[in-house]
Amino acid sequence: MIAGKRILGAAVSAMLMGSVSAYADTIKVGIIGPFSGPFALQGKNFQAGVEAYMALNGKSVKGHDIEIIYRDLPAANPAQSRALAQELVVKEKVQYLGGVYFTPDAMAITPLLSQANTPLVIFNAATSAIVNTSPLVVRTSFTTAQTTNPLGKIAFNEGVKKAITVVSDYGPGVDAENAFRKAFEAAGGQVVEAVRMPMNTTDFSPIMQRVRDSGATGLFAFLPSGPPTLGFVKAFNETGLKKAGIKFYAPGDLTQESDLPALGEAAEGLKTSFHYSVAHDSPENKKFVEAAVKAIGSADQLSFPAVGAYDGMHVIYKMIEATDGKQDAKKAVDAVRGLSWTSPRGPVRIEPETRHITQNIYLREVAKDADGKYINKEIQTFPDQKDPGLATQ
Amino acid sequence: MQTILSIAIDALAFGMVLFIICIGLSLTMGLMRVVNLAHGAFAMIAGYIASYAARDLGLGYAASIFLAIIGTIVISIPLERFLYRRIYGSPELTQVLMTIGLTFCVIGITNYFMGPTLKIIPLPEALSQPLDVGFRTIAAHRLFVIACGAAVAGGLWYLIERTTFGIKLRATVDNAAMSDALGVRTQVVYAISFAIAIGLAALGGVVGAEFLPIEPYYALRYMVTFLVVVSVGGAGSIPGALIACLVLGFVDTTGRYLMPDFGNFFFYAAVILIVCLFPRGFLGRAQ
Amino acid sequence: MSDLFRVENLSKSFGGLAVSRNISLSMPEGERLALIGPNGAGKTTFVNLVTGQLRPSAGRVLLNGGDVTQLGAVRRVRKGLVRTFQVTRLFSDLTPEEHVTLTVLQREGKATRILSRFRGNTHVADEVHGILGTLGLHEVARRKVGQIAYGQQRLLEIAIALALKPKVLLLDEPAAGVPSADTPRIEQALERLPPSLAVLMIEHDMDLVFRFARRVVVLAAGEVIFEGGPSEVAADPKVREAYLGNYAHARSVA
Amino acid sequence: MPAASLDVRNLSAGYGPTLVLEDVSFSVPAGARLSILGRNGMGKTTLLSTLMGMNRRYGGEILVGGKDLSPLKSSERARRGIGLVPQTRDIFRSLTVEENLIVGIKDRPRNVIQEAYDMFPRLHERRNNLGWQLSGGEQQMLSTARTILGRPAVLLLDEPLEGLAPVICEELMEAFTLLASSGEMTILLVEQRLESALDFAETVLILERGRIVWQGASEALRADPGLVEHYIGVGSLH
Amino acid sequence: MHIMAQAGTVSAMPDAKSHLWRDAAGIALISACGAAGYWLFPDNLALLTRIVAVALLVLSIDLVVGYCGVATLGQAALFGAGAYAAGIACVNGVTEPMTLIAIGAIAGAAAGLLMGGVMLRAHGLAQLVLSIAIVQLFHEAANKASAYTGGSDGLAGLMVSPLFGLFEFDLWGRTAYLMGLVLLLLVFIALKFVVASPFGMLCRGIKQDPVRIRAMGAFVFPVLLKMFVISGAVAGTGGALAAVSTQVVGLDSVSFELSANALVMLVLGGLGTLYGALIGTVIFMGFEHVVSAFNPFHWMTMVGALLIAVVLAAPGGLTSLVGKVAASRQGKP
Repeated sequence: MIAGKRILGAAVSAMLMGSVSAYADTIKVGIIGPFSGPFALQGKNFQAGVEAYMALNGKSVKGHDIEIIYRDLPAANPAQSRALAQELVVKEKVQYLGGVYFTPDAMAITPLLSQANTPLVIFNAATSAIVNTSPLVVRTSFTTAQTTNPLGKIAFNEGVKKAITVVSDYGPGVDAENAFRKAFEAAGGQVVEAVRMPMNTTDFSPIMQRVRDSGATGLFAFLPSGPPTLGFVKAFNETGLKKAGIKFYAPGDLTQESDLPALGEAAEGLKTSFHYSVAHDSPENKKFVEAAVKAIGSADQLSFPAVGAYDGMHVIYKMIEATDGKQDAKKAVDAVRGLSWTSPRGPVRIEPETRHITQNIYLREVAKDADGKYINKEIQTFPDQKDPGLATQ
Repeated sequence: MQTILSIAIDALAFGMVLFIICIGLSLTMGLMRVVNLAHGAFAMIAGYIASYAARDLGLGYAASIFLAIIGTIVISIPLERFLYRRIYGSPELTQVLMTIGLTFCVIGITNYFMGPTLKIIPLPEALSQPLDVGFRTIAAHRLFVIACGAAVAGGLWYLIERTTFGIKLRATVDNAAMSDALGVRTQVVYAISFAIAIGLAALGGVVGAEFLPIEPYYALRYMVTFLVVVSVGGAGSIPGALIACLVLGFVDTTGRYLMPDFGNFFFYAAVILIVCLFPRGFLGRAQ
Repeated sequence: MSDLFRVENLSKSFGGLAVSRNISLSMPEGERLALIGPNGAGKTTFVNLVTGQLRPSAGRVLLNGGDVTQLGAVRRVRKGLVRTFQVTRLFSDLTPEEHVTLTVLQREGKATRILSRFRGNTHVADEVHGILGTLGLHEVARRKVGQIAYGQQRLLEIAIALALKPKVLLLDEPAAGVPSADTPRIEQALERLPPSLAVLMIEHDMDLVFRFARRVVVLAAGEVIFEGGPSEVAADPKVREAYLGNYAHARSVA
Repeated sequence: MPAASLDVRNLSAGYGPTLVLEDVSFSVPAGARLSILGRNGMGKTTLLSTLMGMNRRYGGEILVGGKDLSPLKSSERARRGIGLVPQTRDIFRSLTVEENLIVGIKDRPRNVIQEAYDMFPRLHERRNNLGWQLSGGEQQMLSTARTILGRPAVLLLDEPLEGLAPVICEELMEAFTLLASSGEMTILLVEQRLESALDFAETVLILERGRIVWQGASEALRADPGLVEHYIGVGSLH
Repeated sequence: MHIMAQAGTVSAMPDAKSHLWRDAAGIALISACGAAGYWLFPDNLALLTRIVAVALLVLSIDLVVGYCGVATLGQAALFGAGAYAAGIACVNGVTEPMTLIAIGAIAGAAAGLLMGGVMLRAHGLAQLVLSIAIVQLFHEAANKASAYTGGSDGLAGLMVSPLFGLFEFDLWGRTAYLMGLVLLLLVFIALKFVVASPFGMLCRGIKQDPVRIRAMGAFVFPVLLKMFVISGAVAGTGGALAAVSTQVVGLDSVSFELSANALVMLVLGGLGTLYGALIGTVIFMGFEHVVSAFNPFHWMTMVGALLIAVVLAAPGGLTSLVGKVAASRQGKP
């Protein structure tokens, strides 16, 4: 009876594990992202970044083949996130976890990491505190505070004394509001009103009316990238705020490249701060864009999550190199503390302490390039920006 | 005062977009007793067709709208014949299951063929300009949408209240068995009504694209809003739907202006209040 | 002795159309009363008014001397005023046994219990089988109602009513739609009703009415046009007119 | 459409598990009048609605002018010549009088509704009132006029006089007689009032518990009060 | 009692004892499936635990939809109430897992009382809309009260003590799964008793014809409200299980989407049998898991196709298919 069970168990586990890991030396990397549903485009960018990196740097490290396993997590859902991560670790035997678009999903995974002996490289989730929840987390994206921070000063220097902040009412929105207020008031300005809009807002005219009534001369806005940004920018123009000369600042989520064809001339001249522009002028970026566009299929769809994934893969490759294929999460993470390299976005470094990426933040302006296509044109660089959200903790 | 006027005109525009899209759903739910959760999917399909027509075929705005409406109706015909006819008269939850399944399929297929990015339908020059109306500037497009909504309301009113078809339709809704006994081909009436409902969804999807941008997830994203609006108005009633859209549009808009932090509270509290006060919707037909 | 059940000047109109006018009647214990009248005379409306499904525009309903006009349908049932339905209202996927058990449990105030088994109580089961047996339903006791014959469904309607131990029973066309072969079973069931029960029956089958009733009330156009013994009813000119000739008292109300 | 003959053969029908009509057969020649008698609940209404196709038919055929209409839906039967004025009148409560009439005209031009106004001037007075605002008599006029406007070859009238004031009854019966004598329609009348029924039709059919128990000339029935008592009356005491 | 019956109809007469046997067999089958899941998919226990938690939610919907005929698209409000109550209690120092589950159940029941109190004022479509409005308000409230709930970032950092002081909630999720499975079985058995009680029968009656129930002398509203409370307790248990096993609570647990998905699972499985709820959940989530792993990008089409196929093939849900097969077997001697 017991023997029978064992045989059954062995047969089943052999079936489940597949034939690969038994003899070939393949290192598996599990990537969790929104590959379907409302955020499918961002997930697609994850995939494009990963594939671009592997196309440019080979599919093996030190003779170890890399295999990527994608798992779909269409919307923020921590329970499912945890289930997927656990399945990737336990069943698929991945040595590295990557991806993760939403903060709560990352929060659900981090408690597993030390037991799983698996590092998690976050390609996007942008709340500062994630890296504090486990020493095995490394982040190659950005935090909202990091990208927002320079805008306070820029706004004040451009003559805005009174500003209104308008953000989507959820974690990153609140982070952005706080970061801007802090920087703006430190520079000497005054935030006259702070508006938090429900996530599902589709008509922004009443908000714009409120902006107008507030008497502010500058508007700071944060909306997650996606369909509503279009309505927001259009409402800004159509209600005459643009004409009235009110200055509009936002982190780059608002003008992600994949939305620009739709935003079009409505967004022209809009100034945003961000860590990456697809139009960044560097040889590294040219190579990256070419490879990533090939992977994603259309130049219009390429956007910032791809570079997070691309650099995330760089970190994972370095980790594999350091551990030589052995599963040792601590060693892997230690190997990338302080790692610096030239990313498509510019020079970057993994802070040894926080394991968050330090990078340039650019002020960009939506403009037409030589082909008449709208791009985020970099006009000013703020080098070596750490995450101010973490600095304060 | 200016602010009130200003809010009112925004509320009107937003309400009209909801109205154009939802009135079709209201007709299918109230007149044909089909809870068609895939209604938004048809609006989305129309948006894609219009975007393709305008951007890739270079057609004008009006031609794109026309093509989108026709195209969506053409797509809906086989669906009506092979899927919807199976669920006429089924329990509501079975209808929900089927139409959600259909919505998933439409989303998946759209994502596959059209990609996940936003699609825009370029507006003609005349509509894309901000217009100064004295106390504020307003996008000409918003006035166009209001006009469309009014035209739809008026056109439908005329169709349903004044034409023989409308009289037959109302008779069928009032008492289908008796209409049949008087020689009204109720199946044909239903098929035409379904096509009209889909056509209106298509029109709403296209002219409302400035408010509800076209992307694959559109079909699910606004499903709840549509369902709520229709129920509040009372399924099957044109004036009911109009009142619901304007009232909810107004509550939503002013709520977002006055207390943006609690915008959703306002909206859903209003919904609960209205539903408790008018359990059949503002002007609903008795079940 | 005061009447067990009494209706005083009951009236009801829908949007200007009077469907019941000034109906008064009373029933002592053990009464067997038949209410007849042509279609549209307002018989079912009368039952609905008496049992609380409809609110009267005017008038009173008294049970055991107490005014129940303001009570809802449920409370009237609990006071012993019970009806059957003209078109059977049964739960198609439950069995007759389940119907009657539920009713008995309800009567005993045990129907909302969660921590007891539906079939756990033997004395309830005995009573249920007693009732089903009286009505000749024991053969189909455990078949789903949707699968039993219509005549048996009508009998089940009566069984449910009896399980409530009513004081006053209103039977709304107990034999309607029942194939003629099955009518004797219904008649038998009616004969066996508890003697103290006051029964008001609406029925079109005159044979049944004449065999059952000791008193007949005829309703036409919402008002009582005759009240008396069965032997007199056929002879009454107004009744004959209502049924056979041009009933001239009928009128419409705009 | 001129009047057509009606032949009903072995018709059985009912609701759900209940058989209400069993094996009913009869014929009415084109342009003739037939009264159907029987006490309440004996299947008269079911017979008419089964002819119209509004009920489940378990078996049998319905021939109008020799053509079998039984496989058709009621809308097609209506278009091929059957018209019903139901006992419950079934006017469209949310439609105006005029709109109710428009539904009935089938594909004829709208101005033919004048025919209905000629028949019942009262309807003209109330043409803009909604259905539910009408009195019982007006509803009956409307229901009747609505069906007649469709020019049925076979007209089925289900207790048209029920609950109506005598004046209106007279008016209606006059209208029916006029219609019948014009020979444009074959008319079946279900009526509880014996006198009216016998006056109206030359032949009579009595239904009891879903079956035809008597069929014959009106005069024969009139001559036999016992028969009347037995089948229709309040009843002799057994 | 002696039943005179023809041979052919005996099998159509369920007996009290055969009911019990059938339920015992059903519960044994569920336990066996649960155990088989544990042995066959030792690496997917987190998914299986999630299925168990959602199955509790779907069961709770079955109570109100399948047994009472009250349509709801807002049941996640009760699930989320349980999840957040357990989560907040845990963050504030209550770490014993069974206590947390109990807290979740109580919170769910309280939310059920509130929701029932509002929803039962309306009928049909209006009722459905009320349920949507309520779940949206719960969602909004959870988002706003970020000090307690963590808002959109989720309530993280739940440190749950080992179960009975012995079994850790670890990476492999064995403890969580087995605890969830036992909970599910207990709840299922309890619900079998509930639906087999006079109260359960009364609910089934109300679903079919409230007028008849009133004519039997029973009030309708308090009965339905009571079922809402029970349903809330079940949903709250599911929510608390999700919170304990994942150690994080997200806004998705009070979302319309979760409610709608759960309702879809129930309709897929079939209403009003309790088994349908389990079958629907397992089939839907299992299918979704397999196709989304197979093709993370376009699996939605396949799920949609599954739903359409089920409506076309088995409009009464998958359990009705079992009934049909059984009936056709019986038809053939």
